[in-house]
Amino acid sequence: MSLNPPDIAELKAIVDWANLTQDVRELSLKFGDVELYISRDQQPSAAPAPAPAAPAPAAPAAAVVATAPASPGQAASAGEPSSAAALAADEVLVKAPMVGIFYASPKPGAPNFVSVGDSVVADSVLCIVEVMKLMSNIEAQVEGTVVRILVENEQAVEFGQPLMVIKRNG
Amino acid sequence: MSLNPPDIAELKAIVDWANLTQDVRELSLKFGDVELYISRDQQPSAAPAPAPAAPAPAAPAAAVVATAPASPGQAASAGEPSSAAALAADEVLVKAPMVGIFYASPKPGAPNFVSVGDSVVADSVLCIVEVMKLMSNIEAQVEGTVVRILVENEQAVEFGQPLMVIKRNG
Amino acid sequence: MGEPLKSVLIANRGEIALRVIRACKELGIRSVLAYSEGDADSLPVKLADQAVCIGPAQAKSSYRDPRAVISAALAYKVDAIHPGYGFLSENADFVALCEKEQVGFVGPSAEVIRRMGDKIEAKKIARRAGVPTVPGSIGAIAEFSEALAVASEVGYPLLIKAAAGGGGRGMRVVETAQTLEKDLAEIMSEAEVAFGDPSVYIERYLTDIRHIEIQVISDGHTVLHLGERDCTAQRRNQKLIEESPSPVLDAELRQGLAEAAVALCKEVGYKNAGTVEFVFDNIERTYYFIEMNTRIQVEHPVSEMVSGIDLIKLQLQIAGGLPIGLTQDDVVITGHAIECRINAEDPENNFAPGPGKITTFRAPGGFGVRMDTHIETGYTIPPFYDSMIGKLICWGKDRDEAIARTLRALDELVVDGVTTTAPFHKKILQTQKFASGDFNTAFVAELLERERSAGEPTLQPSR
Amino acid sequence: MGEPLKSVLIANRGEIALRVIRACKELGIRSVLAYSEGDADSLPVKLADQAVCIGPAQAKSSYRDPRAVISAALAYKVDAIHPGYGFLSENADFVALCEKEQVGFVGPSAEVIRRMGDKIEAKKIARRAGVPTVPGSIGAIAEFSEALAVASEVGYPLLIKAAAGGGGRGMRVVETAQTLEKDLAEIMSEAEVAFGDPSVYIERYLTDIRHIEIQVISDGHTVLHLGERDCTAQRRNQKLIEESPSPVLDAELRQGLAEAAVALCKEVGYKNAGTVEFVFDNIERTYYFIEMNTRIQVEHPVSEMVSGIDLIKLQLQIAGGLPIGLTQDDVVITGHAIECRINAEDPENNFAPGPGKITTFRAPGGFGVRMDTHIETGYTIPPFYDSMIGKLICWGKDRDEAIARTLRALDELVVDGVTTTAPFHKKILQTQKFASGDFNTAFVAELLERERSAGEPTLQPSR
Repeated sequence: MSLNPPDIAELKAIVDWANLTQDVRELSLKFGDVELYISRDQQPSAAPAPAPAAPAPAAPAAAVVATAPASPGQAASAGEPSSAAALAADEVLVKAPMVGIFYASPKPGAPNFVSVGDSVVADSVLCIVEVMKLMSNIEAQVEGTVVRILVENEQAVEFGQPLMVIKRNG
Repeated sequence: MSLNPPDIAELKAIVDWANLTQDVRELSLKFGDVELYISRDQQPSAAPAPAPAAPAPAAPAAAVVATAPASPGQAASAGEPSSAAALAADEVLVKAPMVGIFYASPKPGAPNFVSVGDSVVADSVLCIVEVMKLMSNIEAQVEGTVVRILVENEQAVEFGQPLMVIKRNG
Repeated sequence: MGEPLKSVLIANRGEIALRVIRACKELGIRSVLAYSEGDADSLPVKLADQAVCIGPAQAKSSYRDPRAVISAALAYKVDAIHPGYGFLSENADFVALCEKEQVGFVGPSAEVIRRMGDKIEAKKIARRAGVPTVPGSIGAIAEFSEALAVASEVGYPLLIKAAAGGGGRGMRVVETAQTLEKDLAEIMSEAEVAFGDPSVYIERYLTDIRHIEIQVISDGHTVLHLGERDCTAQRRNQKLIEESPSPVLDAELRQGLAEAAVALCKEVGYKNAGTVEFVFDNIERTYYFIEMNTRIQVEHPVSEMVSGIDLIKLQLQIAGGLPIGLTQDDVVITGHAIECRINAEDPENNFAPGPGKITTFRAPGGFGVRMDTHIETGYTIPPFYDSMIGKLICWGKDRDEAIARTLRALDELVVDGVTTTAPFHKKILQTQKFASGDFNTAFVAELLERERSAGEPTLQPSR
Repeated sequence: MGEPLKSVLIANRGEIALRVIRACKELGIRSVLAYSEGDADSLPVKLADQAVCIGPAQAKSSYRDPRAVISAALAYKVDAIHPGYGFLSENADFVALCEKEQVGFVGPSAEVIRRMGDKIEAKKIARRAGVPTVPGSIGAIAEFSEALAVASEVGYPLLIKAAAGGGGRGMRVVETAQTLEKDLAEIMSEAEVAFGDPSVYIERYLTDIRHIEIQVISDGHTVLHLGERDCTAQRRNQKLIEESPSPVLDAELRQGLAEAAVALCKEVGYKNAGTVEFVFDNIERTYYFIEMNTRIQVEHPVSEMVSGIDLIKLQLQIAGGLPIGLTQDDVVITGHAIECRINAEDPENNFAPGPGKITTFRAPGGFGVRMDTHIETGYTIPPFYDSMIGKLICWGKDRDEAIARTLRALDELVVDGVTTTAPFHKKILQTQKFASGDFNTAFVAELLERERSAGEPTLQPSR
């Protein structure tokens, strides 16, 4: 754990992380004279809002706030690492609507519904989540390109878990 | 408990109170844009230092800091109420140097060593504190006038308990 | 199966989720907590080996959703589901689904849950097992002549209830034989008019009663009892204080109750921890079976404290198909235990629940004191679930010591930021009536009423 | 006296002060805490019925000052003083002063404390009571011929210690008879030169030993024992983990130890709770009396948890002149208990004590878990006193369950802001050697040494 003040990239990563998670509503971080405050709407939205706080340039010297760098890690859901991926402004997160098993393809051996780089439209099926043999198709809901797939085939996924990232067209 | 910002008299009373107690080293109080900070030396001194913080004029409106007004009361020693009396700048507190019994007079029926209004010099005996039949004379150590006697004859007193207030000549 | 469980999905929240996690840890079982979004910051989520979000805060889409729970169990590959109490713990359909999906369930079979959950069926089973039930009709009676015959046998005072009624509607107490025919005719015709069904239940009306229950545990072959719990201190049928042993039983009654409970379990082929509930008639000094709870109960620690037996561990052991490994002689009741259910409710305001943030929590401690709770400093009580924030259980060498210790522990307990029932528990425990042990289910209501009519504040201001 | 104490001055701090306050509250005794300025913000000050500052933080002018303590007792008019452990608890002069001032003392008489505090006198009393002591000389021997005769009787290996030496100086282990005369002559002449006194003590040198002690309680007439505690897991003669029962005793040895302890108490006319300490020779499977502690001990909860007997309450009862009211048959040892002393020390840094502010404290909870501690969130450990911040005591139906529960509880314990020995306790409890029960007093040192030589970090990073 670094005790130096965070640089601009680290602050950006924290903002991205806060955007990606579902359980962070507010985050405040003070590091010497660098202050970061993030507040989000209640509704977990797939479309990320622009980062509301622009970090000030890192100060040359700063009193160490010992707990600050640890906060994001502690606040993270105990259940599932939210992957290190940061979400850009035009990226949409696809989440599991129920706890179950993730399937990348319609049946074993068949090609995957989508791969990274594939273009999708709103009703493109991205994957299946199985709940007690009931197979639910998960659709893209936006038009764009699959940029990241965050889970493995046949992996257990919890309610709200990020499955894929889609970069919207436009 | 009042939720209005303190006025100048109340702030003064808090400073006085902090001066009177033995267990307050630092006290900080923020009430909207009124900020009060007091810091004292380690050595419990019978001679009060001038109040180190001059309170700013009370602001017209201020966010309520809910815990602030309660703080002085909570910080008070569990053992002994420090009496409501505030100490003026030229007043000296005489404290019990040991746990024991306070005697106002040299023996039962005899006149008290001192009464309120009496003038004392440095070696005037003010009272006796008895520890297991050993009678210790408590002397004034300053020249002045007895202005308050804070304990009753034959009362148990704990270590450091305020016994009398003497107003210094000058 | 016949081998220890290796992993368990805990489909519950709060203190009971924590209780099961602790038992799993001590047994080396992987604990997977199924939690809702409303509990993401809770202590059980922090302490479980793994935590899986199964749905939103609303219980019907998470803790009460059989598909969400079973899906989590299948996806995360656990050996069995521990349901705790409440939620799905006595839901026969859920258990049938577990059986269909071949997911283990820490509890009895769906069939046993269904049979014991049906009040009339349970009463029939009890009678077959030779267990006394409240004198009265077994089922609903639609014929006036039959109803008259049953009523005449039951004795006075008796209670007539419209079978299609409920919530206090269509009920009448009959004090003497003189008014029986008239009352019966009237209530049946009223029921016909109001509900389109004249059927009634008839049973002895008991006025001076205690609530006494027997803790049982069975592996399907060996049925043991862990003595009784006395839950007479209730408010509006909600248990407030439970204790063991009961202050009113003698050895013979105690033995009779325990044997009745064991006979019932044997009759139905019971397997799991369970509670057989009785009313105890103070006047006749006799007892009647009321119902059976086919799950672990809130107040199980009371029996653990006097027996030294860890009921949750035994549940898990039995669910793995292992035998209990104890005989009735191994169960020795020592001393006395009292439990207070601490709720985030305001006794001054008709016990209105008050969720909120706990600014400071300090658990009481020391010898004989156990506080089962999921709260901690900084925890926000979510508004979605019940108001119980913990259980204080104190053991003493005898009832007097248990009461003194409970009072001492209640004094130490600090829950700042929300209003709790802790001061109300102190009030009850300090009454001469509670100390004497001589009270009935009306005691708490009478205490509240006396204070109201005396114009006294219910409680002194206190933290 | 012969009537219950009404008020007690507690002349101690930390968890033991809180322990005594709790016992007083449960007995309806007014608790007056004598505290130093260093403890003004401590939990015992908050929880005592009354708190009296008796002096500055430095213990010699407060907790260790007989006049300050007795003066407080007289001024605040209490019936008796409870000394806790440490400080004035075994100070015969202090107790004599209490007797002179007619202030009650929760403990034995000054005379008994003085006699049992004198190692040679205590050994003589033990021999008179028929209690085995480590073979060797009773007192110092100045004559070479006498020393030679005693040494020849003691057996090998034996230890020669210069009477005027100490701290490891002037000691020699003699392995065989061949070198005895030479070693003895040398060490006596060295002692003559170094200390001006050739006198030596001679005793059997025991290498493979356990520390086992018997808890006793006596009202001056009835002497009871509460079984043994095994305190073999030590580091530099500091107890780390205590348990009861001992994993190595059979029924016969257990009975022998208990009877020896009771005989010793009867011989000296003991009154109060006390501990009779023995070394247990693993090789010969025999035991020798070492010393008696004439006070309550840190590890007393271990015996409370397996016996259900509240030792502090019994101390207070006896100090009021009341009889114990129990017989030996009433003392039933059930299950197994383990205590871990949690210190604010850094195991990675040679156990250096680290006072500081506790930013978060979370006590472990649940069935069978007791944490006796005065710490809380926001508490600052003062630098003036010892580093123990609490004791975790866990009960289980057997040793395996007690170990599993202790590990589970240690996992739950959170003490943020300071470094504690909790992870080190986990490490010890997880060793196969501790689980087997087959170890001796060198076990902890060997564990530390093995890790050092393997170049491993002593501990994984952990909270």
